[in-house]
Amino acid sequence: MAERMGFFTDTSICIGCKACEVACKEWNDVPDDGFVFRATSYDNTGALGADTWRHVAFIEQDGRWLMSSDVCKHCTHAACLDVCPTGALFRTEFDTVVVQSDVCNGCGYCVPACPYGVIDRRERDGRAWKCTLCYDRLRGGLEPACAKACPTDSIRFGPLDELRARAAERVERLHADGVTEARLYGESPDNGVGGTGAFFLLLDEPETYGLPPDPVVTTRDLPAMWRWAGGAALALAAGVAACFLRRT
Amino acid sequence: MAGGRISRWPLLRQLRGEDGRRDAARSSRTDALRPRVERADTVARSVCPFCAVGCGQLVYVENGRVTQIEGDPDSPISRGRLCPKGSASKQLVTHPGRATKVLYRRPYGTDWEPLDLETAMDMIADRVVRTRRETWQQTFDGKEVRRTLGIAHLGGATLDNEENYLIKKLYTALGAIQVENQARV
Amino acid sequence: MAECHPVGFQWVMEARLRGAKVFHIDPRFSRTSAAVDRYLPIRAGSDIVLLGALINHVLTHGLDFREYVLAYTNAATIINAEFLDTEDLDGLFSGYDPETGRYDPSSWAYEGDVEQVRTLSEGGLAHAQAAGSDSYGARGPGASARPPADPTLRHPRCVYQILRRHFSRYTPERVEELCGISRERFAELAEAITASSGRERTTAWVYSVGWTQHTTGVQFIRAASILQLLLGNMGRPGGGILSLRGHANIQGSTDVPTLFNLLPGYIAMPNAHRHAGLNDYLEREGADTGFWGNRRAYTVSLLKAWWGEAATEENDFCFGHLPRLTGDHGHYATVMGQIDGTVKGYFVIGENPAVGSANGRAQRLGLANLDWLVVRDLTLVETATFWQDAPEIETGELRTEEIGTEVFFLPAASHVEKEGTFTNTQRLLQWREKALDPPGDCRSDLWFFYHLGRRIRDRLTDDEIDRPVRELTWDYPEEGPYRDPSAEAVLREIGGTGPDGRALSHLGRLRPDGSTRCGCWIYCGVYADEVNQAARRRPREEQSWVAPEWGWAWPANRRILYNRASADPEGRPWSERKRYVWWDQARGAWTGPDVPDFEEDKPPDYDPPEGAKAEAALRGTDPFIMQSDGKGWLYVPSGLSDGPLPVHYEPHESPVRNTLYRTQANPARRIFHRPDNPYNPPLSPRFPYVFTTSRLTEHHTAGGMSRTLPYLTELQPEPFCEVSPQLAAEVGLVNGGWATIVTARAAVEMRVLVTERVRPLRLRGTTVHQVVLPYHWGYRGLVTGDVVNDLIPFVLDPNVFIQESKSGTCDVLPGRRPRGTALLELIERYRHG
Amino acid sequence: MPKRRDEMVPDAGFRSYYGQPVIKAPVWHEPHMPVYLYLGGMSGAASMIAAMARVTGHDRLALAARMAAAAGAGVGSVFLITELGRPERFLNMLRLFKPSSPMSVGSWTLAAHGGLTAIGAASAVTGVLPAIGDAATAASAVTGPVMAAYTAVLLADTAVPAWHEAMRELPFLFTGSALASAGAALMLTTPRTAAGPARAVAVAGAAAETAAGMLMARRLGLAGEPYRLGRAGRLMRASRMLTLGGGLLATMAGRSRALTALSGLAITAGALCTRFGVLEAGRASAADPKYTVVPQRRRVAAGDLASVPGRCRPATKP
Repeated sequence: MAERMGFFTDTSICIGCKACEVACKEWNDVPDDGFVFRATSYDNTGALGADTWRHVAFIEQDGRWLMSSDVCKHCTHAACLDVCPTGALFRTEFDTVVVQSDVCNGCGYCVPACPYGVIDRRERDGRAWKCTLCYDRLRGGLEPACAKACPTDSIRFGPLDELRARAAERVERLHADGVTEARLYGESPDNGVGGTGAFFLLLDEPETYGLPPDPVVTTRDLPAMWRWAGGAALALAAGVAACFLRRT
Repeated sequence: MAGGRISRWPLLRQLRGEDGRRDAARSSRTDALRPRVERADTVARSVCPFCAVGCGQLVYVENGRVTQIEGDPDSPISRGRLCPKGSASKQLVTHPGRATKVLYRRPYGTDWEPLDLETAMDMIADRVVRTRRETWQQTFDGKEVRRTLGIAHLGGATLDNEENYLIKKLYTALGAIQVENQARV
Repeated sequence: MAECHPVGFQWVMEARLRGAKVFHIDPRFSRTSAAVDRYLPIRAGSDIVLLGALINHVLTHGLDFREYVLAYTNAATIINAEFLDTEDLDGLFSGYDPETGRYDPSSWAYEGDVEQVRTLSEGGLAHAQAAGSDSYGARGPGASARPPADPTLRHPRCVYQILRRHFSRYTPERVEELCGISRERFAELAEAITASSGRERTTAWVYSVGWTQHTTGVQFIRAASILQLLLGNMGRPGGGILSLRGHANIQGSTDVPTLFNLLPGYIAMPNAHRHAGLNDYLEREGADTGFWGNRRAYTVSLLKAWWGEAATEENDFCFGHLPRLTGDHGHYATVMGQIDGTVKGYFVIGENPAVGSANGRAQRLGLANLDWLVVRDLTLVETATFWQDAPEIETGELRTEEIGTEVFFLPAASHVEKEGTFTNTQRLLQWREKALDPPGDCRSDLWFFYHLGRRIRDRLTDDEIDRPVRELTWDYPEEGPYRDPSAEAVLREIGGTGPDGRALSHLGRLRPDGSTRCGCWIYCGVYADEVNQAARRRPREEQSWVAPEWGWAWPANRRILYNRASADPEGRPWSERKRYVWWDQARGAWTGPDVPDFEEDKPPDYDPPEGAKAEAALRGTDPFIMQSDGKGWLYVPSGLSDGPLPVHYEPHESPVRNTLYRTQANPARRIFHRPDNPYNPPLSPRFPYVFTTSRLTEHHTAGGMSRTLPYLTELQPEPFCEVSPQLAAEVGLVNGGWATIVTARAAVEMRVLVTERVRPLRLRGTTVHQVVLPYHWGYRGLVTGDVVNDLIPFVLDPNVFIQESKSGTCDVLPGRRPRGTALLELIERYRHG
Repeated sequence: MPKRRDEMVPDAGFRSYYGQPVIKAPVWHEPHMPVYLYLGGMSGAASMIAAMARVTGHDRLALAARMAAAAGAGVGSVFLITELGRPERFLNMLRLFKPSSPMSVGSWTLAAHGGLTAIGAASAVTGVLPAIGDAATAASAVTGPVMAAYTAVLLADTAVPAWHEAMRELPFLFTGSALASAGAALMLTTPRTAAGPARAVAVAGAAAETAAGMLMARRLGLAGEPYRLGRAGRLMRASRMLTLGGGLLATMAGRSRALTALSGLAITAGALCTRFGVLEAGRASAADPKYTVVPQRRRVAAGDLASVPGRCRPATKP
């Protein structure tokens, strides 16, 4: 099995050009996301979804203009993959999380399961879509299209361990330069999704970028859920029995 | 083979010990997945047609169709990277809105008409020759000028040097001096 | 740069990571501003105040790189006593004729040159008539190679002292007052650029059309040149003034020009009033010293390339076949000619003036008055369909059935469907391989003009006027199913051939006797050794950081121009950090990672003999080899139409009074008072706001190659204006709503983006609001919108005839614009108050 | 006219990204998904009733319950399949068995339950192989409660705060609702004399549903807000009134066919409102970023960050 591969997106050097969005679409043949002027700075694609697998957020605040290219996090504990009933979503030899479009039947369960709001169902197609970390390219030894195109190398692709080391250095450097607000997001293996395969260097709180501050893989609580449900099922059985036994 | 297909049923593979979230879930299409650029018949080394940075592009062609355009990592200018416009180059050359047929609008016409390319070329040549003769200036203000102000040209700046060269050469020989391009704009 | 040249910007980001400090000076807070150390908002059109103040700062604090300045610039040169500065004439230089609005530049000459200039330039007026400044004739008769000089720099008429006086009024206070940049911020900038200049460090300036599209555009760049020369930043790695050009081959389009005033290689088109025969032309078009002194070789080789055997010594090498100019025949003059009926036929090739050119209404009225129009493009652009859907159809000014223009639309081949070279913004020629044949009727422009030429030649008569076309060399090998002419054969002709018919290796081989042929002398050697040098693609890892074997740069594959200046006068690198090209005493040659932009074996101590010509007349310490004196020109004695030094003038349309001089706007700017080109009055309360046009990363110029593509359109789907919250409050604009922008030319509507990135500028006592208008949309495409260029008038820089797009005045109204005749009434009201 | 900065960007109490949701709202459509929830629950409870009725000799009721269970499972499957983006691929649900996916567990359960109830119903109608029919019905007494309860896990096992946080009460709300639905359906389809136990089931279910709903609203706090506001709030309130009213009416209907029918219809409508309301609350909960961000931010502020104890990371080496 290959090494775990991932993305480190350093938003402190993102220039918001959106090459990642376009390169992704060209390679993966993703349809356009509609032509809507949103009046939200320079962001007119809004959010990640079935038709936008890389999304550049623009945040204007107090003399700064933050830009950040968001993408599927390829979680260690991926809720979408856990809940997928068909096995369309699976974990690859690169430890990335990919939807097999030839398997997906569009049940839609992965959509609300994702704590980051990444995966979505393309309604005119019926299936769920998201970033594959260019699985086909990886199998040919190529880097993902977005990382390759990125003019400033804000999007870095590589073995996750190397990326984590590089990210730690980068944060240290920024802190030394007085950019104390720099922080990593998602890289910790101890977080609620067991660490993400695509992680970020942010310059503000995650929610400013539309990211959840402390996401949890919903299936963490699955045993508890089944226990409560089991209780309820037994209660149902008991209730029915009681109704009959009372009468007879 | 039906037997093979049944034995590939992920549930059975699960029972054989494969991980239901990993290998057991894989389809045969997934197993066969490769980057499509590997199937390309030819790869042309090109240059991005948008701005003047001059980023290197690799153009992959398979069965007579462009299947991918991406950055050329060998380029000392761009190191394989492209901006959003450069990244949209495949769409630029393959999108359905591209015009591929000659169109003709006759004077006072209200709609386009189809026209054969050869005929169009002859008609244009006729008009150049006629207008040039009709508007020829041998002298101006007492000075010999040998020119026509009746024919003008405006070119974009995405034309090749070789094209610009023939354009300037032909017009200058014809005496057409109002030859301009985007650099003035 | 991040906004419009993102991939080039990777090097700026990398420099920043290595400790470079980056400033961004722009009226508009763009993506570039977000990625630099310091963003300085500036009022559009006030750049000379800032640059002048930086020059003043350098001069008054003695921060210039004195050794460089003394050796490599004309700082010590003495100017003749007739010259009067704007200091003396309150905003005018000597030689101004208020009647014609033109300068006679002869009084600007070096000491001792005045008489010669006067004889050869006929007062310089004819030169000024034809955008002479971007041809080598820019220098007019040039200047002496060894003018009188005072190396102590104390002579009151030496350039250094003139500069000191001229720029003394450009102070930080004026910067605050006219640019809107505070004194603290100015001090920070001044400190940074001077600290990062000298032996060990260099500073680079980067500009785009934000500097060129002004009525003082050329002087903006001149001001930067003065600053960079004073700081010793020219000809050195990490220095220079880099123009970032916006189109894949816009550099090539001026090198191999489709421009009215130029022949290939910046050779001037002959002018009927100034030039009789070839000798007269060559005598008047420049000095005999410096590399332009070889212009006979360049010109004759061009004429031989075009007319081959027909061009002989006896017939002036067919110099008489060249048509003659009699003034401005530029793009805007052409459009006015269309409206006035003199221009009958128009070829528009990969261009879209109906959307992309200033005063779009005039452009379209011009198109509607043609006999015939040929449009070639990838898609049906607005210029091809104006007769169907121009805004003037909606207002009733034009009716389809009444437009007599015959229109031919021919689909073009894309960049992957043909081969050829682009010249990038660094003068680098890169050959594109052809990937596949074009679809349907699509053909390359090479195919089109070659076959059009063939057909025209088939229709020729024996008439004398047909002789230049008849005798033209027009026989290129044909290839492929469509009989494409060989692009490599054309490139080989451009690169030049010698007496033996073999490709020339170097421009030094060009001869004035007709034995060599060369279509563009600066490209000479691009086919050296019969190899397409532009097609070289040695991977970057396999060669030095200068990468000399990737493509081919003109001239002679030199990557940094004037790189002799990267060494000190003795030929030693200024510092180890900044070594680039230096004199190798042992080899007796210049060496370094780049090709020396100098005669390879000319030693630093070379002193020209009396009467030497061309490059031989320049010393071994003269790095600026295209100049007649080999010096970097702090002061331009001849060649410019609006003065030897930069002066701040307000834009033609400005809400601000010029407080530096009584002269409000550039006195030599080109204005056209015509009903189809009305101007907003200066300082008019009817047009209280400043607008500047801009581009977005997601789109390309007038949008023909971007708003037709879903992947780019979705990223920026509608035209919008950027306004500050303060202006939004003042006018009543709502984020996401609509605004109407009005000038005397047009009223256009766009969506509103209220953003704090746009900041009102506090000038002394007043506030100036700026509106930023990306201009990529038109009335066709996947999304449509009003044409921003409709707002802009014809008003031009007097040197290069480029329009003032980057600074105009307007009014802003909330909501959408009226439709139909109501729109015309609204504009009419604004025109007449 | 908005002029101030805070009017340009929607205010959400924290710096959200233009007020946009952090998570995706469920894409499931109406009426497919809520109707399936209703039918599946009803079928599950009905199969239990069928088994009990058979055991206790309520044969008329048993017949009706078998029919209801089979119909609920059958029709519910149709709704479920048409809800799929690619209905023709519904069999892919049985590619794997994934314990981590409630929908996979549910699919296998539905497959088993649908089969068992169909056999039970077919046998009862045709009189063929009664022993097998009885066995199937008995077996469906095992699948039935799972059918009724698993859908609660289905919803709770998402990132939707209003669902996930309700993981304790949702199963009871759903099983209660299932009981009420089945009871009401059987009240409507069985002669009054034979429907006694059904009426009792309906009343008990209505009571359980109401109690679970109220408990949920009380405990959830902010996460429960979507159940109170907007369309979801209206649906949930309607559900409570209809269920409670229907339940009370059932106890008082006595011999009146009309009142019995009315009560059955009211309980059915109430159950449907619950299902529609829960889906709608989920959507509202996903649409407003505050439901996602505020609790997470509280955890961050308290230094009590989420983690995944006890779950091993996926192997990176063979």
